[in-house]
Amino acid sequence: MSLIVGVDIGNSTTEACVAEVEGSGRAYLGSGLAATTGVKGTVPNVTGAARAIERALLRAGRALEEVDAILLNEATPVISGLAMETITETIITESTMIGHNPQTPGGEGLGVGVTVAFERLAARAPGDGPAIVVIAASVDFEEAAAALNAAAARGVEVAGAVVQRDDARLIANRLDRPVPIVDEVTHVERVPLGMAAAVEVAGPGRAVRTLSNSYGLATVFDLTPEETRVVAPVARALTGTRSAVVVRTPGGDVTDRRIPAGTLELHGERAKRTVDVNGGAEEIMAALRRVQPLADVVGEAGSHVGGMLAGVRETMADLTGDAIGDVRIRDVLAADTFVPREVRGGLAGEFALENAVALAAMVRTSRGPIEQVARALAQESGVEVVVGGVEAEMAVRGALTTPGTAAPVAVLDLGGGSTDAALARGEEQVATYHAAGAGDLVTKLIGSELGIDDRELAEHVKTCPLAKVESLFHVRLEDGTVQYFDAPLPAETFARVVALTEEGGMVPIPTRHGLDRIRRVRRDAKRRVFAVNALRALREVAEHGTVRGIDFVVLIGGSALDFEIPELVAEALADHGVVCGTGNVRAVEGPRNAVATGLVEAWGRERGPAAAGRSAAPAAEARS
Amino acid sequence: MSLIVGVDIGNSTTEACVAEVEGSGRAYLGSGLAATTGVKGTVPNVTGAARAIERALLRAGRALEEVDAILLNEATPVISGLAMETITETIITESTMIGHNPQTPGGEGLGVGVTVAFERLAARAPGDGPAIVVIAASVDFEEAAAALNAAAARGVEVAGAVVQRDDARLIANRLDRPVPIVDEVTHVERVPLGMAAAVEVAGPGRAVRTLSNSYGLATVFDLTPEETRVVAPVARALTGTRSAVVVRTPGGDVTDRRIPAGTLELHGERAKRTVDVNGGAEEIMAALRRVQPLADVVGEAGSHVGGMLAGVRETMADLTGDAIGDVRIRDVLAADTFVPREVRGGLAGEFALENAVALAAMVRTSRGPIEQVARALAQESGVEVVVGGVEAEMAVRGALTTPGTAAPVAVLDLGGGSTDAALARGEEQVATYHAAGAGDLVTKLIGSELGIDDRELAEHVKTCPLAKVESLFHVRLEDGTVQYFDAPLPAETFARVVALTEEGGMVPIPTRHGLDRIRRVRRDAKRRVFAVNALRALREVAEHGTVRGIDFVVLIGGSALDFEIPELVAEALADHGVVCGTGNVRAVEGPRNAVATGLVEAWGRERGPAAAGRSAAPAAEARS
Amino acid sequence: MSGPAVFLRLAPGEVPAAALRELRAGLEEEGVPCRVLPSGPPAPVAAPGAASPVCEAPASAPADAALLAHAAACASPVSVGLGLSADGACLHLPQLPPGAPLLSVSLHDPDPERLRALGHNAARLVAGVPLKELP
Amino acid sequence: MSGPAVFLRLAPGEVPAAALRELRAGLEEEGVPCRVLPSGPPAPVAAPGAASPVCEAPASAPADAALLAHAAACASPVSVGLGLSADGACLHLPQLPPGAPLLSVSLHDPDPERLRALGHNAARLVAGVPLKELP
Ligand SMILES: Nc1ncnc2c1ncn2[C@@H]1O[C@H](COP(=O)(O)OP(=O)(O)O)[C@@H](O)[C@H]1O
Ligand SMILES: Nc1ncnc2c1ncn2[C@@H]1O[C@H](COP(=O)(O)OP(=O)(O)O)[C@@H](O)[C@H]1O
Ligand SMILES: [Mg+2]
Ligand SMILES: [Mg+2]
Repeated sequence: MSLIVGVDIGNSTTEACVAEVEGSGRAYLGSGLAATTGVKGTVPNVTGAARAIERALLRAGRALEEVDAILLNEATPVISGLAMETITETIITESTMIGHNPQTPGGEGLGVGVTVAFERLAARAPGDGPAIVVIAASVDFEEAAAALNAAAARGVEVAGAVVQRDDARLIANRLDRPVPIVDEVTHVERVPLGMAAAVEVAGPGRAVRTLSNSYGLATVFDLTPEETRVVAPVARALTGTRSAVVVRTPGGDVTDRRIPAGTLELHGERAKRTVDVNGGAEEIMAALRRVQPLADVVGEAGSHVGGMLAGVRETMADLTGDAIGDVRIRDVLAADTFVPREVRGGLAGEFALENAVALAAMVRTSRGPIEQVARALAQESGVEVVVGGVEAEMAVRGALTTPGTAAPVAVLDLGGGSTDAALARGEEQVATYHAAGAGDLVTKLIGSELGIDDRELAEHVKTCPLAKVESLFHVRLEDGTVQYFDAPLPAETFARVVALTEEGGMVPIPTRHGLDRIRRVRRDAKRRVFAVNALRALREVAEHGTVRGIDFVVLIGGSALDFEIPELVAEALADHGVVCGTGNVRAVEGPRNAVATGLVEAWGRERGPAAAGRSAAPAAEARS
Repeated sequence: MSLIVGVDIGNSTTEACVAEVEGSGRAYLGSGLAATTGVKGTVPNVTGAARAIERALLRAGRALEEVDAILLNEATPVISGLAMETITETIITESTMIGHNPQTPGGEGLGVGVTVAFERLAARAPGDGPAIVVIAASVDFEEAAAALNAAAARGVEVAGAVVQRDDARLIANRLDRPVPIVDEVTHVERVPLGMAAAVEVAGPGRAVRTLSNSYGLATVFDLTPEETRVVAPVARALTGTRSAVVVRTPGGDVTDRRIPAGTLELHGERAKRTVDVNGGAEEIMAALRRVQPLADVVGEAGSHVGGMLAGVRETMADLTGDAIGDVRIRDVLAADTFVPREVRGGLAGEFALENAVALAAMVRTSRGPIEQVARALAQESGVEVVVGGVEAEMAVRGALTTPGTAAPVAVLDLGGGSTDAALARGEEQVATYHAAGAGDLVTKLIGSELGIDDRELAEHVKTCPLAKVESLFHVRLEDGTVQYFDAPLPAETFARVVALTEEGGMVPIPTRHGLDRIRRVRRDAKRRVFAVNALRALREVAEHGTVRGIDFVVLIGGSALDFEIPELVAEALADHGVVCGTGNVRAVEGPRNAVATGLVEAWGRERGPAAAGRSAAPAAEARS
Repeated sequence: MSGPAVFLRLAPGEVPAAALRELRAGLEEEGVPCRVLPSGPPAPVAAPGAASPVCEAPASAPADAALLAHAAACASPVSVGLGLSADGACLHLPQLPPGAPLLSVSLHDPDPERLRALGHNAARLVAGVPLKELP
Repeated sequence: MSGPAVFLRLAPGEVPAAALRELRAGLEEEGVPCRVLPSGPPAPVAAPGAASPVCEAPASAPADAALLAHAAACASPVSVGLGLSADGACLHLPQLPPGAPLLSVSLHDPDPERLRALGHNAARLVAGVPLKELP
């Protein structure tokens, strides 16, 4: 009887399992895990490995001295990278419109006139035409209302107002004849004066109809067809807002500028294609499909994507000692996304959703200093370390300990940096494919689309259920359930959507969006990465590239712990007649511990490269 | 100077406008509208026409006696039809699962055992294995809890319960050792007894992880791989539910049966294609594109779609006196949708979203008894009636009274039954196309997807802003604004989503979905019909089929009054570089009155068929 | 009790135990606490003219389920109240006229299902869930 | 007043008019009514032991903005209260300990922006909108 420990060093997580092995019998005693230390496949991994082993032994109720051998997977390094390019930019020129949609505009209706500074209102004569009064923060609301009423009494028509402070209703409520008022205009000093302007405020819950219609603008400003065409983007930008201001400046407009985002050179084994990042994910992935199998990818110098690709290349070169020129990028995944960005030239902090393209890339090598890792681990632990087991084969073996599974089975490892597929075709062969893009890309997409820079917060949004803080004493969860609290919740969470962490914490999400929208962003990001990559990876390993030929798919890896990802992958595969579910390694581990278990399963059994494991013994006394 | 009234008889609405005409000058005095009476282009239209004229004259401050001529558009009849086929059906056989997701399940966790009737619990022995107790409504909750506790005290393991009444928490709260309990099981008498079963209840806001995982089911019921494959649809059906029950019956499963929905024969002028309705909208529309130009469509006898197509054919034949065989269906639009349907074999009133295909069809003819209508109207009014003006040309003329527009301009008439495009190419020609599918199809899709049979309610959901009744004294609108009420709102609106009607009413929407979901269904239906048909129709009238060549598009018609449809159409056209906006006929009418105005604009002006209007004088005295 | 709770006032005299049980069961199943106040004159809730007049205490202890419910609603931290007398059970809110409760169930031909549903609805007003139809 | 309203209690003595103006302006801009209660002893809200003990009236009229706010919150139909004294302004809820209001603004170096924001926040608690950060 030997006491064996299997260790799987992953990109993010290192896992271990402990078993008593006798002949072909295995009695599993416990498992443990720890964060991977350093880049997977390098000597710094030893720290994390030792920690994982310690935890597994603790669960097993055994000591390190009793261990006969530690089995290590080949752990070929995989470097993943991630970058994003914003490809559009919204610019308002000449302060021609205000579309920040403040929460409490005043009045209702459409007012058309000429912009007049508040200070000049008293000097305005009745025959001068209707005025849109521009009121800075220095003016108190009562003073403002009094002045507007006085002007009206004098016969000066006041058609609307643009106000810096959050005072629209305070002013409108005091007017003899209420007019539409847009407030919270931060840079009111930039509103062009002496020009034709229109202010429109819709009723509660409604949106403007005139300023968001090109022909409405034409009617209001008496535009020629040519001028109407020029002003059309303003109408588009104001669609769906409850209030809006348009100023007829000579050359002002709103543009959605395309930001040149550089090109990608996709080098296939037989063909090459250059594609514009601006073309979007569909175009990039279509080009990728045409040059498959991929040999390398190069980005344009100076672009974010180019920098990222150069970076992963460099990290791998450092690792393996290869020349940078010999490092090959083996897969990329592009995803369309959008980022809320402040509009350039905005008068009131307007935000626009700019288009962006996210790119995940992956570099791997078949060589790596794994023997060094084995030696260092043997040294550290005093136990013989055997390197063996092609990771994919071990994953398949471990996954097959899930009840209800039998070969042939495909295993999808949903990790942090890559999505890996392994398909055991017959006795000897395991076809594998590593697709760029996994949990980290999902987190990135969620963060960018919600305007969250904090990666940890984005990770919370990805992994935690959401709730709306309805009062300081209760929240409503995604499914409508209500949870009550005795002590008041923090004031900054009030009326916000929060992520409910496993520790019972409540993290507010600083976004304007409601719960349903955040939920949709979350699920959509998971779909765009994992449903896409599950199919991509399975196609690469399936016989004839036909996913339908695969009967069973088992999901393992950290991202298979996610409360939504497995169902989204299963949904995508259902159309192909595939039974897909989350693994349950040894009927108790769920999707974790597959490779570590596989190593132990394969130990001592004649089967391909696994049995021929390379051994590293500790420099000290031989173990008996 | 002549006083002229232009009358446009539409499918749903009849509009009129009154103007003083002198030479090429026109002074517009007023407009009015009324519901169209009878099928467009037939004598019963006279009632509605007279009403619309009366209202326009009232606004104009003139009397019928002063009118010199009534201009009528050619009003070629268009019959629209609409039908839906449900193409999937979910069936649970052998009562093998319960997935209705009740609101207040009890306990938490996974319980596995054998189903035992409550009455048999007392006779159960400790060695008999864990039990899932099935409790009918006749058992009071205190009695149930006492019996479960007594059994446990005796050494009988109770692993979970399935309960008919809404009593899960009442029972769980009284158990010494709480177990997962699923309640509100209406047909508890159908739960198979003496079989292996599992009950799983997740924590608040979470979903089951084991029973929604094929391999989880395999673990729980010790299934072979073959059995696992068979049980996979059960796992899929239970995805996302907070609680679930699975009973291991010999042959039980859940199937998504495809309901054979019949075929469509698409007859093009040069080709013919038969397509399965089950293939879905994409397949049907793809086949349609391949056989264009369309000559006729025939549905399969006995199917809903076939019946509808036969029906519109018959109605048109009656109208024109043509033989049924000579009537041609000129356009169809298919849209994928889904319908909540009660699951067959469900134990607790489970609902599933079944796939469906909606089909809109359109029949038109160039002949019609419009002269009869003119004579009858002349008779009724005592005024000379002149029929003239190809509708499309009149629409273009009227639309061109919108500020900011100039020829060449394309006009999109978004109506109730059809979406019509007209493009004035040069002086003489107006290319037109009528696409099936418009406002009525949108209403149909909204109704089916929300499970609303009441057409009027569906129309409210389409046209009114939504709000959530948060308390009996306030509602929260779609945009987050709150509205307060002095008197309490009706109890049946509490916590429901309501549609806010123009008259200030509040119509509750009887659906489980939240406001965001209902909003998305609403917008999605509008997009699926009008964004699609705007492009389809414009492609047909555009030179070389290139929409990009069109500079300006003006939207008219009842559906252009919708608060969302114009923006969704403009969004779809923006990618083609087209300026698109809602018309503002004569700078005052918005998208209404285009054709009526066009008739008046064209009157007496030499221009194609318009000038040659056919006149019908009243049988009585000639007018001076 | 500082957390959310529906308050329930009983009329003086014999407590209709079966009805009370059903009301409380409905609230318990929904997961909302219910606090039963002893019968007897309700505490004065406000002096005249000082605060919300709707919650002025009546001069004597009412036996009427509607008035009991109204007083309970005024006292409840979530402003939802139930009242139970020999004649019936009522569900109330402070803003309603005391004599016009939101929902009532008569006890003259006591229907445990209706009473249970009334309990559910009291809780659902608190939890923001659409109300059950009284069977 | 039967509709929703934030209640505002003033301390006895001279009213800090400028501060009161800012508080009321914040509520008005948000569209939530504010009812100013006269200074003087607050009406007893409950007799001991009968109802929610959190809203027991203090024996005498407090001059403390926090206590004033708490009493106002207990009386308000939407359970949100403001208190204003010469020293400061507080925003309160009935469930909080009277001495620990949700938000406070000192009047010692009066900042009209902060007072205005406090008014906004009182209204936002009622309207269910995230609170403004006090500048
Ligand atoms: N409970 C969880 N829910 C959702 N995602 C998780 C959870 N735990 C880990 N992850 C995700 O798993 C990924 C890491 O997967 P893992 O298999 O540990 O990586 P690797 O195989 O690369 O070491 C990360 O993206 C992380 O967000
Ligand atoms: N205010 C409105 N908002 C949204 N849709 C509207 C409105 N008024 C009418 N409609 C829609 O317009 C359609 C009828 O359009 P209309 O132009 O009157 O028809 P037609 O030209 O066929 O007579 C119907 O589908 C109706 O729902
Ligand atoms: Mg404001
Ligand atoms: Mg229940």
